[in-house]
Amino acid sequence: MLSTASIFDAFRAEIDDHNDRRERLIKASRDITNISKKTIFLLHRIALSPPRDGDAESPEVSASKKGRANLVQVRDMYAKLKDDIAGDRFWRYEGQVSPGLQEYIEALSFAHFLEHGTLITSEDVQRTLLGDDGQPASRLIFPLTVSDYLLGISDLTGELMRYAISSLSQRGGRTKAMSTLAFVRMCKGDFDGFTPQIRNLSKKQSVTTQSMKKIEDAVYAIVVRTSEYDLPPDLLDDLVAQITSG
Amino acid sequence: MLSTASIFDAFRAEIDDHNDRRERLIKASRDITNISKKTIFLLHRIALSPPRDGDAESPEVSASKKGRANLVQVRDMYAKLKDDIAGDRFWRYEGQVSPGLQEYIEALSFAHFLEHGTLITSEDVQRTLLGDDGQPASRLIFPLTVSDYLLGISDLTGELMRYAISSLSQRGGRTKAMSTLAFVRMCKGDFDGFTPQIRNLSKKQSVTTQSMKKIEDAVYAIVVRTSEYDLPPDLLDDLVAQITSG
Amino acid sequence: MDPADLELLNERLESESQLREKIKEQVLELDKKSRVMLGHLNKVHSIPSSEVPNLLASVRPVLESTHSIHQTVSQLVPAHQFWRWKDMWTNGLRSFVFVAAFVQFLTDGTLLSLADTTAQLGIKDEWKDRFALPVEDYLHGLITLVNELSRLAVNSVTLGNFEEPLKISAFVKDIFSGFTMLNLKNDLLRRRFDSLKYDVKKIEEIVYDVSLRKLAPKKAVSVNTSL
Amino acid sequence: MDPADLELLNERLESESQLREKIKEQVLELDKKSRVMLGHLNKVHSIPSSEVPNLLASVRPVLESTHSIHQTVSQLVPAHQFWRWKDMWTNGLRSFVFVAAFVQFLTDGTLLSLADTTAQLGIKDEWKDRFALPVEDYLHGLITLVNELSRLAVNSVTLGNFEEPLKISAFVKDIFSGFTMLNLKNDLLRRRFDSLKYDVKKIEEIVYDVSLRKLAPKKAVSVNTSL
Amino acid sequence: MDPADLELLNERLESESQLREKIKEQVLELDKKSRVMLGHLNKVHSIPSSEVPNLLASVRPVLESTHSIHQTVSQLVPAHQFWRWKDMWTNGLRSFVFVAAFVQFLTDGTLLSLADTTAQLGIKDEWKDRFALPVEDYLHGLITLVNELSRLAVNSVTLGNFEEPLKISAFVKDIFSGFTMLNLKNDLLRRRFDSLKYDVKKIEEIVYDVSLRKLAPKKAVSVNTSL
Amino acid sequence: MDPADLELLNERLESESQLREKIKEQVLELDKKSRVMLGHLNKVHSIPSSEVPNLLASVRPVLESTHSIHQTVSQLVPAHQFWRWKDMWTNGLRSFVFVAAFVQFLTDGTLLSLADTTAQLGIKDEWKDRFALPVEDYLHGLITLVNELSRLAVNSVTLGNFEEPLKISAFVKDIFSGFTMLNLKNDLLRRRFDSLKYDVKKIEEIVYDVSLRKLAPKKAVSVNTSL
Amino acid sequence: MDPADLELLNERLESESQLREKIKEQVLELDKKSRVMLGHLNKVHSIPSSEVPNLLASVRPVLESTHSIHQTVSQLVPAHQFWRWKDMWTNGLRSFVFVAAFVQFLTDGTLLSLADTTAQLGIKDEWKDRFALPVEDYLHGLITLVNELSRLAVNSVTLGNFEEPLKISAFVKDIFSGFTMLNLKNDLLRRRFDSLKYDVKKIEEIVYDVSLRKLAPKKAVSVNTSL
Amino acid sequence: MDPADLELLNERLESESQLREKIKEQVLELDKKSRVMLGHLNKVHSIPSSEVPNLLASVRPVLESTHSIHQTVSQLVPAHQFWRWKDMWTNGLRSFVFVAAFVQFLTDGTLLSLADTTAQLGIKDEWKDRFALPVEDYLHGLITLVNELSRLAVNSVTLGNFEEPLKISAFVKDIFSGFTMLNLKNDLLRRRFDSLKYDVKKIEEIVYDVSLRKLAPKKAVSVNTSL
Ligand SMILES: [Mn+2]
Ligand SMILES: [Mn+2]
Repeated sequence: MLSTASIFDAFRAEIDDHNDRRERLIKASRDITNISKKTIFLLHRIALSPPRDGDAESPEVSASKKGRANLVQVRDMYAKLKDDIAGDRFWRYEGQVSPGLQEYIEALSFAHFLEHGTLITSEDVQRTLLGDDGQPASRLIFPLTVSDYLLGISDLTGELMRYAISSLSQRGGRTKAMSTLAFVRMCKGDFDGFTPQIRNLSKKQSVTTQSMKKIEDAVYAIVVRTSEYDLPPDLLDDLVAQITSG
Repeated sequence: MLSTASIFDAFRAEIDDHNDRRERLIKASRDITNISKKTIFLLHRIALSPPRDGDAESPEVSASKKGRANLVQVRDMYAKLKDDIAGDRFWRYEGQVSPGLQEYIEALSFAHFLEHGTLITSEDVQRTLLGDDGQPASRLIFPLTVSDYLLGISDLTGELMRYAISSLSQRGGRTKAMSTLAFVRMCKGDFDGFTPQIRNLSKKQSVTTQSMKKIEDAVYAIVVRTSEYDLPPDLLDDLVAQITSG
Repeated sequence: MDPADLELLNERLESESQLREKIKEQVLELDKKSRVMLGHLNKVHSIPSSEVPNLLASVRPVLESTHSIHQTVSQLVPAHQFWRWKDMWTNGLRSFVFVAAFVQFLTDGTLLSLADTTAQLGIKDEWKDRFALPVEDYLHGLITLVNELSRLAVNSVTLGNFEEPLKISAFVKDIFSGFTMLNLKNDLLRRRFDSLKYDVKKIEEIVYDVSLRKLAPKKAVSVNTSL
Repeated sequence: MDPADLELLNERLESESQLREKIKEQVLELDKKSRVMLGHLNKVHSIPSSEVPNLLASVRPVLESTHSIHQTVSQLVPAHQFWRWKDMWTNGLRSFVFVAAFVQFLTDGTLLSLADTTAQLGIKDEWKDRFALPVEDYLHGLITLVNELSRLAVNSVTLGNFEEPLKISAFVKDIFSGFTMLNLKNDLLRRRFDSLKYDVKKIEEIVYDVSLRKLAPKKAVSVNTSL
Repeated sequence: MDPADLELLNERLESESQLREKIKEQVLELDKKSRVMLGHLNKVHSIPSSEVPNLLASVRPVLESTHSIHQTVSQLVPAHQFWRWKDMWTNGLRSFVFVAAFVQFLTDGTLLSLADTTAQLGIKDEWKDRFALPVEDYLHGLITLVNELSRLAVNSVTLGNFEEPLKISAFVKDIFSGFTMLNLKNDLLRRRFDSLKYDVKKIEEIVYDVSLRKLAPKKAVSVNTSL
Repeated sequence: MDPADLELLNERLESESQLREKIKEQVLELDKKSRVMLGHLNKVHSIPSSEVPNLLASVRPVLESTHSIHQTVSQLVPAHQFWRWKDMWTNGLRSFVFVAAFVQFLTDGTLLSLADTTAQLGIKDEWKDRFALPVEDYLHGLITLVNELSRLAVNSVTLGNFEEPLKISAFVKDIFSGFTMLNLKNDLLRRRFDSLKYDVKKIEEIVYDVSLRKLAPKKAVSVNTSL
Repeated sequence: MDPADLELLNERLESESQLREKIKEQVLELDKKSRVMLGHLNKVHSIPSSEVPNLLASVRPVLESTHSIHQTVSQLVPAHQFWRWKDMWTNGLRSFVFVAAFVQFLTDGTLLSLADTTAQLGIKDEWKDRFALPVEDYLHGLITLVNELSRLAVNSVTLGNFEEPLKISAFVKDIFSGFTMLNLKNDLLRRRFDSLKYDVKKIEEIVYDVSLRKLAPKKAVSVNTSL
Repeated sequence: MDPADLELLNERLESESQLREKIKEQVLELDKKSRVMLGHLNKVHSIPSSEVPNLLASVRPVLESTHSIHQTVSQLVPAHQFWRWKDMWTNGLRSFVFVAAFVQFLTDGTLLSLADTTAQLGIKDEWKDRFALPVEDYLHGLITLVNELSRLAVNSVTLGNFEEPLKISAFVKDIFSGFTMLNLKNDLLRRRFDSLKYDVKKIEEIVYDVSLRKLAPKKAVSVNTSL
């Protein structure tokens, strides 16, 4: 029969193992959050830069490409952590993994929006989290939960609000802002149905509502401004551009 | 003349540098906290183990030695971080460094108490934070602040309470508990004078007061128990030991 | 939102929500069994030791009847999702650990190991990514056991059984020293471990009272302490 | 507590506390100068542009008079302890950055660089571990400048100066695109940067109004936009 | 404890607990309907006014379908216990009030009275000790309506409808002055009423923008300003 | 807003507000009586048991004098609105339950049933939609009683009455096992029930102290332990 | 406790509690009057300027009727205890300051001084240790006035009165520059003063809108811009 | 703004701000003395009762030295403004009340009355509109005293003084029953009074321990229990 001491020695090893893994995942999650946040700034930066003549791609598309390239780092980090989050461990450490994962989804969905103007599907997000050979389900590093997907996407609306407001001072900004507004309204509407089932989503929905109202107010201001003149908005933009650029 | 873009590029580099350093220090602080916490458990474990015949040292002294040996890891970690916390950087990142540092001081002072029964001086703590050659001030990895010293020591009283209560079920536990009580009362009294100057100390002092009262209550219970018999306490202990050990 | 994706997400949430309801039903069953066993075992504080075997005989079948609930739950939980759902039954499971370990102690004075507890609760190793007994819950059950034993030490003296506290004392000290081996975070387990110290102290006081009044028969003591 | 240590700690705290009082005195001076300059500059919203040079002439000596306070503070702060004490004067320093940059803009329409701001505030590089102008505070000062310029764009139109908004627009867009280069945390600076977008938008609206009403003389515009 | 008494106590607790579950089910239904209607009505911010009648046509049947839920709840609640259980459905009921009042405003620009709201929600006077619409909840619904109308004023301008803000302004000012005559306690309702001031101010600013630029037909403006 | 409707709303709000004031007055009376009785009963901890009957004689009339307050409240509360207003007097009512049950225990050692408590407080069944004693409040009163009895067990030993703790122990264990059979929700009542364990344990320790020192008459102990 | 001492303590506590009730009654009166006057003045946003004198005529008697409440309160408050009780009526008093200053502005466009406000509210200097108007409350009233004037500037343009914003702009800028000279602590007053900047900015934008469109008579604009 | 009026406002604000600084200085002194005395009195828990008189002798002069601070404050505070400034020193004053009452109890076991406390703190009746000891603060000091005495009861037993708890018990019960007769509002004082029950219970348990084991001289016990 084992002594109590040796039995508890085994427990200690198991508890230490768990705590160490938890720490590793917390640190990795911070790193993933940082890479994702930097990517989001990068996306804003490139997408807002004036299109240069001769560029084959729009600033949005080239932002999206560079952003996605950046985010491959995150995938690699998850691949390296695979042992710590595989199988039933994912759910054990979900609380440690989620913050970084949601920030990653925010960045990824922003890149997707810039290129396609649509919402990235959960399947597409899951596809970025496959093992090296990019093969189906059996190669999942971990399964994407509905909750992480929706909460990550929820944060996207805040970035879109910033993007829309910043665009307004640019040529063609009104069109961009209107389509972004439509997108954010769609997010708000579609996500409302999920609020009872997803914890914390309703808090994020009220941030989304705020963002939506901010875009609405900004678009309103532009409409009011142009309504005073009897010319189509695009023509007005051109006129102003002519005058201010001498 | 530099373009705004290139000027802000430099700013970006500086801000990124700062954020990265901050992250490094937060992670290191978590590691230091973990090592210190584990050391505290180690100290309790060895100090409470029954003394074995033939051991030259008391359990307390051997706990202290092993604990201190463990804590050398922390010193090495600080030495490695030296560039990130040297000079005026220490104060810039104090908020990130303090949590780990205070936990380290808690562990170190516990080890010191077990060996010497006294409070480690701030100078002794500072001495453990010297560069490789162990030379004076010029070799400091960073200067120990009064606040970190006092707040770290403040947490010690909680561990001493646990130590005293656990000891009570052992032979000679009453004496240990009484001397620990005297020590905790001294801490409480001496630290009261510092509360106006040290932020958060008064919150910790109320935890210390709780710990002190817990030891007082436990010692009271023993005194009441032995008062019923007309024999000196030590003799009573011996009698009980004789009976229960068959 | 992509309509196909919207439907997919809704389906997943719907099935999770149904699963939750199904597990909840089992957990209510589980809690009922736990209340029944705790109700029975509470009597141990007021009956003479001679009646304890009968009491245990009434508890054991209930304990065994939990196996089928565990099995049902293990079939409900999808592969790898043990940690997702376990909060739902953690309280019940911890009290089963306590019951099993208490029954064992009252039967032969020994400590039920983690492996034996798992076996007694009918938890199969092959379910491990769907239903298992984690170390943490086992430890919680042991702490509840020590809490209860400090109460039993008091009441057994009241009932005139002066050997029991000595037996309890040796048993509890052994568990306590096991706990000192662990590196705990500042969590519930650590706080409950801190409270354990008071139980050990209380039991010591009873041993002290009993010993000094020379009420403990020499032999009983020596038999016990050899455990 | 070791009596020697107790005395040592007390001495250190005492001297820190005295130092705090001394710095506080300087900070009060600093805040007073800041209030005076802000009071003066507030008039820029209601005077014709011809009177601006006189206004600036009254602000510049006050700005220079801050040098000696900065010097005093730099001598009070112990080596390496810049970051320990800087919270005390951060607000004042940020408003000095704003004042210096506003004066520069009003003088020649250019952006005052970090290096030039440091120079204009009389902050010496050799004090760097005791008193310096961090990037963050410089950036805060610039954001305050943009806030103020959106107000100035409005009021200059009211005063019949239709060139000013165009000048301001080009200047502010340049600063704004600088800010987009930065990776900010979710802190005050990011929130203030978010608010900057609204200033840029407001100024755009004024440019729009003015342009479409063809109030801006062709030449003024072309001179300005070449900056 | 007397077994009969104990059984009585347990029966009462048990039946309350079952009742709670049954009401909860209905409340989930109620919340679902509320979400559906809010989802529909949310489109009013992005469609031309010509499509509004169709939108309302899709909402009305859902609103009517709540009658049967209200009836079910009124049958579940034991006599006299309206105030015991009402917290469970208060949120849902308030949003129904909002929906009904919003539909009415969009239909003919009038304010739905308390009596008409009760009728539209199919709440029968004979249920009054089991299910009713308290004044407080009616008022909460109206405040939500005003919050929504300030958003609608913004978006209708964006959609090129410059008369809508004038209509909204008159309607909201009427509600606002009604509220100022009510003797509200210092509670949530009072705090939400205080927030109405911001909505009124925002709507006034929109009317200002429209009037200043002479965007709305003359007549609409004068009608409004005569209030 | 329609003036008639507005007036209606205001009348309702106004009359509710006046009703609240009137009930408040009665509640102040109720609290005063509660303070008086608690003050009297507090003396039970320091008087010999022979003086208890006199003490109870001074409490009973006060208890009876609450009938008229209950009647007044029952007349103030509008039909069906019991659950709307009851929070206002819940605290007072719970302490009356405690007083009635304590008096009963001190008189003959029995437990006052829910029906008897209702009768003793002069609460009429015919008021049930305006004023009643809900199960929950009765149970809260019993828990307060157990809290107080653990204190009485301590003090009766101090006063040399060694039988009282045995009597209390039997009584409290009976209540405790009654509570374990109730299906309590996760609310305040459940939390307070959890705290009962500490009182039971404390009382068991007192019985232990008394038994160990053979202070109680043999018979009393054996009666107790047979429970 | 010494019975005489106990009685003394209780008397003091009791009389304070009664005094509080009596003052509360007056404060309710005071709040009612405040609501009435705010209700009246709210109409200023929707009536032509020609009707303003009549509106003011309806407010003035209410304002005068507050004198007697102030007198009553001043008689209730014990000598020297002004600062003990003033929190109870601070909100009401501040809104009276606002009303008086608003009426004055609407009458002749001037700012009501502290002394004149005190006189208009019928507060006697001889009550100073029982009832007075502190500087702080006067300043709070002025800030509320500025908040309201930014709303009035918006609405007067809507009503076609383009001179009003210019008048308001000059008046508000004067108050604003007065506040900048005050040495305010870091409290609520300071925070509300910071918010004044937004009102000033808003008013400037209205003046901009009016100027840009050349809606105001030339003279009015130049008067304004010379400030 | 009228320059004279502005100057007046600023002067008043300025002088209040200076007064605050001056009072703050005195309060720091006051807190220092409070810390010194609490530090001394804390030793009472670890010294034999024979040394208590010496300890008290060291505290009394410090207590007397507070008179001059009180006098200084009473001269700083303007006539009638006691209630305006008292929050600044309330904490210090309450701990002085505690110190005075604790010294008195340790000296002769009696309770210091409100009048005697006022006298011992050197507070003159003629300052009453500038500096006084309100009932509330006296009562707070007494509650702190009871908190401390429950700790002293524990520690005096540890030091072998078994009579002290009996003395403390009688004293504390007297204060407790005094408090139950006071009409306290639902504020901090009421909440702290509720916490007194725990102290009373703890002291009762100590008296129980001592009585059960017959550790105190017979007479002491009977004196106590007759209360
Ligand atoms: Mn984001
Ligand atoms: Mn610790």
